[in-house]
Amino acid sequence: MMLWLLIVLLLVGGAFAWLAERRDPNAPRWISLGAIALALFYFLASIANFSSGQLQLVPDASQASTWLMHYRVDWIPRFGIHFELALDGLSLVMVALTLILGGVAVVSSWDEIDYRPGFFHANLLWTLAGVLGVFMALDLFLFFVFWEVMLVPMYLLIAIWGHEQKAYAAMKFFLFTQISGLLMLLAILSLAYMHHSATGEASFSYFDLLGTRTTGTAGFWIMLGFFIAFTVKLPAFPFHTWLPDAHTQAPTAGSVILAGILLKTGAYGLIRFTLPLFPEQSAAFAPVAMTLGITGIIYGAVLAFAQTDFKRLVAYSSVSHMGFVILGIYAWNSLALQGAVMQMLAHGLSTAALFMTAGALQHRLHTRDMRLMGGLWNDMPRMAATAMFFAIASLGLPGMGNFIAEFLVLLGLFEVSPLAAALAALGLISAAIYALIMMQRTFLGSDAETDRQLFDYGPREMSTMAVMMIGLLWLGIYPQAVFDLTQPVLDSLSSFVADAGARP
Amino acid sequence: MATALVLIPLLPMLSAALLMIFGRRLPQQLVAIIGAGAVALSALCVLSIAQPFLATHQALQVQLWSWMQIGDFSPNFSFYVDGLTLVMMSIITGVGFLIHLYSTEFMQQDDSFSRYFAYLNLFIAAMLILVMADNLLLLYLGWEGVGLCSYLLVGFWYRDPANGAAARKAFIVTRVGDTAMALGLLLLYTELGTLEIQPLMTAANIHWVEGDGLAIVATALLLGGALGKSAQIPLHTWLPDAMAGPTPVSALIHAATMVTAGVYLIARTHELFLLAPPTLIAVALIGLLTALMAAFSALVQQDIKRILAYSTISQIGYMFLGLGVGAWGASVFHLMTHAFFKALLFLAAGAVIHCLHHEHNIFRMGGLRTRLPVVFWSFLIGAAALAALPLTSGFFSKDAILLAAWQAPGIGPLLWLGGLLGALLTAFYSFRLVFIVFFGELQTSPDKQPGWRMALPLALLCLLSLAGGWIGIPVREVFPPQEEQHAGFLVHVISIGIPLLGVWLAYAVYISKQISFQDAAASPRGRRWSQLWLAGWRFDDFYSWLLVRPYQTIARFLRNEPVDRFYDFIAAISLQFNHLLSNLQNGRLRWYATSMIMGLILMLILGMEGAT
Amino acid sequence: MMEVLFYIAAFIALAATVLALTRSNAAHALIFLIVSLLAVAVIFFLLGAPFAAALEIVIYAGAIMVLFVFVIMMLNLGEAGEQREKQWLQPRSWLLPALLALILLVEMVTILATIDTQTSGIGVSPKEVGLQLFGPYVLAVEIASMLLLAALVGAYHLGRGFIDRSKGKR
Amino acid sequence: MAGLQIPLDHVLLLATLLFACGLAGLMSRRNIIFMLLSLEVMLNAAALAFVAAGAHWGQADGQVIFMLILAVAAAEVSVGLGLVLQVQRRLKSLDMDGADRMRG
Repeated sequence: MMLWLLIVLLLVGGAFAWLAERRDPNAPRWISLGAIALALFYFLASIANFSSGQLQLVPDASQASTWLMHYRVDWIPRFGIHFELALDGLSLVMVALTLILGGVAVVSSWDEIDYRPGFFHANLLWTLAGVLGVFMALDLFLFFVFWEVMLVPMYLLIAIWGHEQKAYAAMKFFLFTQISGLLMLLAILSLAYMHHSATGEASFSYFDLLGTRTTGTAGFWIMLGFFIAFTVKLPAFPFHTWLPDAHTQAPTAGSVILAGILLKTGAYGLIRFTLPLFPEQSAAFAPVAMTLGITGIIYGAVLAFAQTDFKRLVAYSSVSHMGFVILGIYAWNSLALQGAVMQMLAHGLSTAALFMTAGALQHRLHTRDMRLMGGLWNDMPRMAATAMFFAIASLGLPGMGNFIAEFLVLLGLFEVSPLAAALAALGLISAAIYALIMMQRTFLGSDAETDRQLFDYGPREMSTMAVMMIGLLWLGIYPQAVFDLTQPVLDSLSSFVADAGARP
Repeated sequence: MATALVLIPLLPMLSAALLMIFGRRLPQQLVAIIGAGAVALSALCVLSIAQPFLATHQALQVQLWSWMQIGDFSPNFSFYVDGLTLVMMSIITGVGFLIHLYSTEFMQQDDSFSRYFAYLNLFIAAMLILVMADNLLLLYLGWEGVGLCSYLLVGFWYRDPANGAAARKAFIVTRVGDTAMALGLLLLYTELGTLEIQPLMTAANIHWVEGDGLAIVATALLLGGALGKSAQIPLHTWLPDAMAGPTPVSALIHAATMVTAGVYLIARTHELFLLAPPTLIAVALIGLLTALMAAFSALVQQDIKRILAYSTISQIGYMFLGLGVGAWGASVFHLMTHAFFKALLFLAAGAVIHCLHHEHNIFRMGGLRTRLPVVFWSFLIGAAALAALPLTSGFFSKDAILLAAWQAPGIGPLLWLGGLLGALLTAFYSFRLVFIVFFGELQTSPDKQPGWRMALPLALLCLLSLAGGWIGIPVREVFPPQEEQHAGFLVHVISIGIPLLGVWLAYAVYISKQISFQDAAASPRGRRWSQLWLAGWRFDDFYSWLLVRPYQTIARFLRNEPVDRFYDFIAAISLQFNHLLSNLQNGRLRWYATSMIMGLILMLILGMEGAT
Repeated sequence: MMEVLFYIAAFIALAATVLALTRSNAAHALIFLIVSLLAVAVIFFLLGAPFAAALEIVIYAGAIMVLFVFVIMMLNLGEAGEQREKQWLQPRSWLLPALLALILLVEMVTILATIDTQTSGIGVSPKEVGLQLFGPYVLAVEIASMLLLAALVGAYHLGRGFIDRSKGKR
Repeated sequence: MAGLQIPLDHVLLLATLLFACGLAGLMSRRNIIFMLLSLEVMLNAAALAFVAAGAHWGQADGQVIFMLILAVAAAEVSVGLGLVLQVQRRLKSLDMDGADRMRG
């Protein structure tokens, strides 16, 4: 498969959507849906040829490779920069999630966006293209480029089509991610420089840099650069404050993509880059990272409970859930890592659905304030039932992906630190509190107003919701399909780290 | 047989899914048939399994698929059926079916009929998974699933925010216990390397000796889960509030099945608990304490369902007492009989409520003996069984528990005495209920009579409550053998006599008025105590003070994101800096000249520094 | 004898400059400035640069200052302007500049103090200047001419609107 | 003319004093005409220094630079006075503190 074609498909689709808006405001929607569907189809058709055991590429003969596909051409040979994309099980599931949620996002904003729909969808698709690039790039410079590519259209999505405080939220989002991105760039450059001084060879390639042993304080600072960049995106506790504003102010599709996919790039970066590149430093840093994770879990849950804005509540619940991801990653054993990956997928689906619900509510009620809601079950039973489903999914009810994720993280963590696991488990309780209070304030209770004319979900919304529900149930009841894909990758990563740990 | 086994939880599950998706478009009749029919079929499947099982006493195991497999962690979707499971399955599907049947009439007027049956079927499915699971993770799935259904059904009439609050309370309080239990699972897996129940027990016996610290911690954590689900001190506060749900729900979930899941869990993992004697003592003490505490609370309640709720807490306390003293079989037996008579009581109470325009206050009932004869006899039989009057089912099971307590080493007699006090109170409050509701003056007259769909379950449950004591439960293979119980004649007499004394006391107070508590109740101390009991020993206030209010305060304090103040601070500093710089750029030529000169001076100074 | 002339001229130059810059009436200030320039011309002469002295008088004191005179006349500021100038010349407004200038002065004098004191006064004839000017400095001359041309165009452009308006009053 | 005994540093001192006066004037006067006058004084002081230095070394360069300064001064004054006219026309005042529309 030509991996670049996926990205190009979305980029070109976005351009066409932009151009098409003059002819027919509906055309961009169909074009972007078509582009995503085409990419998804192409992707699935290509990976259908591979079973998870099949290997194509051996970057380092000493270790069995887990890469399924690989594409590499020179870009700036002078500095050893390549256009290098590759796909392994981990990237595969993330790419699949991206494409599915991309489609969901397009559908979710179908009748929400009236102003410049073409440009809107162009930005949407470009963000997705950037995210795909992030999930597949194996050249650190290219990775950084894609990292920025996904940022700018997202900024525009918030700044142009956002709600009341869009300028503030967009600026905050941009500053946080941009500054952290610059830190990462610095870290990448220093790493490449260290590699250069060690080997005399300029390279930004992941495989080359993997071999670079960074030591001492310099290595620690470089690691910290990566860590901050990724945890801002994730977001972890002290860096999360951009997220409630951005999520709340973004249009529905923006929130869906932001929560569903963009946050995962941070987690992906931690798994793919921070820990394998800096095993010793990360091991030393793990207690701090775990503390941040636990703080995030509890802090996010408490703040979610305190919110009156539906979208803010969901946003804080994301902070809480992403705490589990950090814990899973820094526990760094295969149970916890699988849990973290599963959390990425399950949280992507459940939170995207909740943001869609928020968008639908706002579309109908023109408010997100839960104090003005209540008793909506009566008016919109279908919406209420789906919201209930995703609320209980996000509080981690067994049988859905979120539970598998949280349980595995806790299980893996317990082996490392029982105390941390016990503290993180408090998140299960507080998750129940905010999820149920959210349902109570919106759909249950008595009617706040009686003269509402509300229309329930139609087939379009129900079918997207059904996709996500089935996805979550599938993840919860037969998660093995995902584990089979990601297991070899995570095994090789963790064995790499273990090797590095053994070699002082 | 494997097919039947799979069908048992699958049928209610499918029915639930069907009703959730299409329920609102189906006619009520069909919904009732699907909802109750699925459980009936499921019950038949249980029968079809029970028959060969009782012949061979061979535990069944069916593996559906591998749930996940990561390294050594490989829980399956698989079922394990032995005697204990079979008892539970029979109760769940049997009593469950009766309650479904009853509900078809009870809920007739409700416009969310199909939603009700969807939830109820989902509950049955989850509960079946809970008891049939062969590993603790699958058990946990069912465990949380029933919690969810309990939440959904308690808050079924969602328009009243109080119901929603009760439902949330039920879910969150049990979730606290569940989290402890989840930690227990983590500990068990980490230490013993498996979550399959049978291998786990074997591994525990290999790795741990009796009194092992880890065993104590693990069982304590599991006990946490059991306490939450079974509404024992300190996690019992949700159950009285959970009565906000429809009465058949209270009968099914909050009396017969779900709340006994804790008992099931401890019975299921009894080998672990045997390795941790301190936990067992805690189980017994908590059980006794809960039994007494709830019985006292039941004495003064006025809401008919709350009385029954407290009595449920109290009876489960007895089960815990039994578990704590190692009377596994007796506890499970009491679980079963309690399921019969408590379901009967709830259904009868539901019938009263149904026929009296949703009246809950017992002091506005009275004299219903003649107006609702079917209900009266049902209630009377249920109360007799609850009070453990001789020859009723409750008598056999409670007697077995008390005897086991008497024989327990160490604090046994003390537990026995406490249990007797509880029995006295139980007899008193249950007949207080009977006498107030069904005797005396007619307060509110019923406007309808229960139809056959309500009467039939009542009749069958009457039968079970009376004769249930003779059912032998096939748990001998499950639990370690216990020495035959020989207690003194006096002990037997006392345990027979105490409930009778309680009934007589209730009669004397409420019918013949020979004894009056008026003066005692009117005295300040009496009022204080009765207020305390009415408020359920003020556990709610305590938790509100200890947990709820601090949590809300913290949440309110944090609401506006204090972390953001830090970033605001950074932003303010750069803004201030910006103001400063833009003030420098004030457009005045003279100022520019002056600043140039200042720069020049500075440069000269630096230059001279450099020169010297 | 000549030295005395220098000190007298220096004193006049300094005094006239100070007076020029502290006047509130622009025309008066201009007169004082011309005096100062003439005094400097004398110093040039004394320093053996008669050509420079002549240029100082002709161009500086003559042409440039006349420009000022013209502009002052065109603006016709009158009594009100003078009052305002007095108002602006509060100590508050000149204290800081005076201080800064003083500091700079001290610095420059300190630097001067490091230079060896030598006598000056070797005459340089205009011919030498001319040879230099059109020899090594020819490029500078060209640049200066460009500058003057630019100034011419600029001054014309800037002044045109004013002239048009005051002429036509349309 | 030769044989004059004026110490170079005295001439330079005079130039410095004149320069400082001009500077003080530039900074303290708000009237643009006076600012231009101050500039002239400063230019003149610089020219004086050049000429003195040229005389000291017996080189013509000092005077050459003086002439260039003269040219610069002429250009500056012509443009500056043009600006004065514009300022007067637009602001009805010669107050440069009032002409602060380019503030940040």
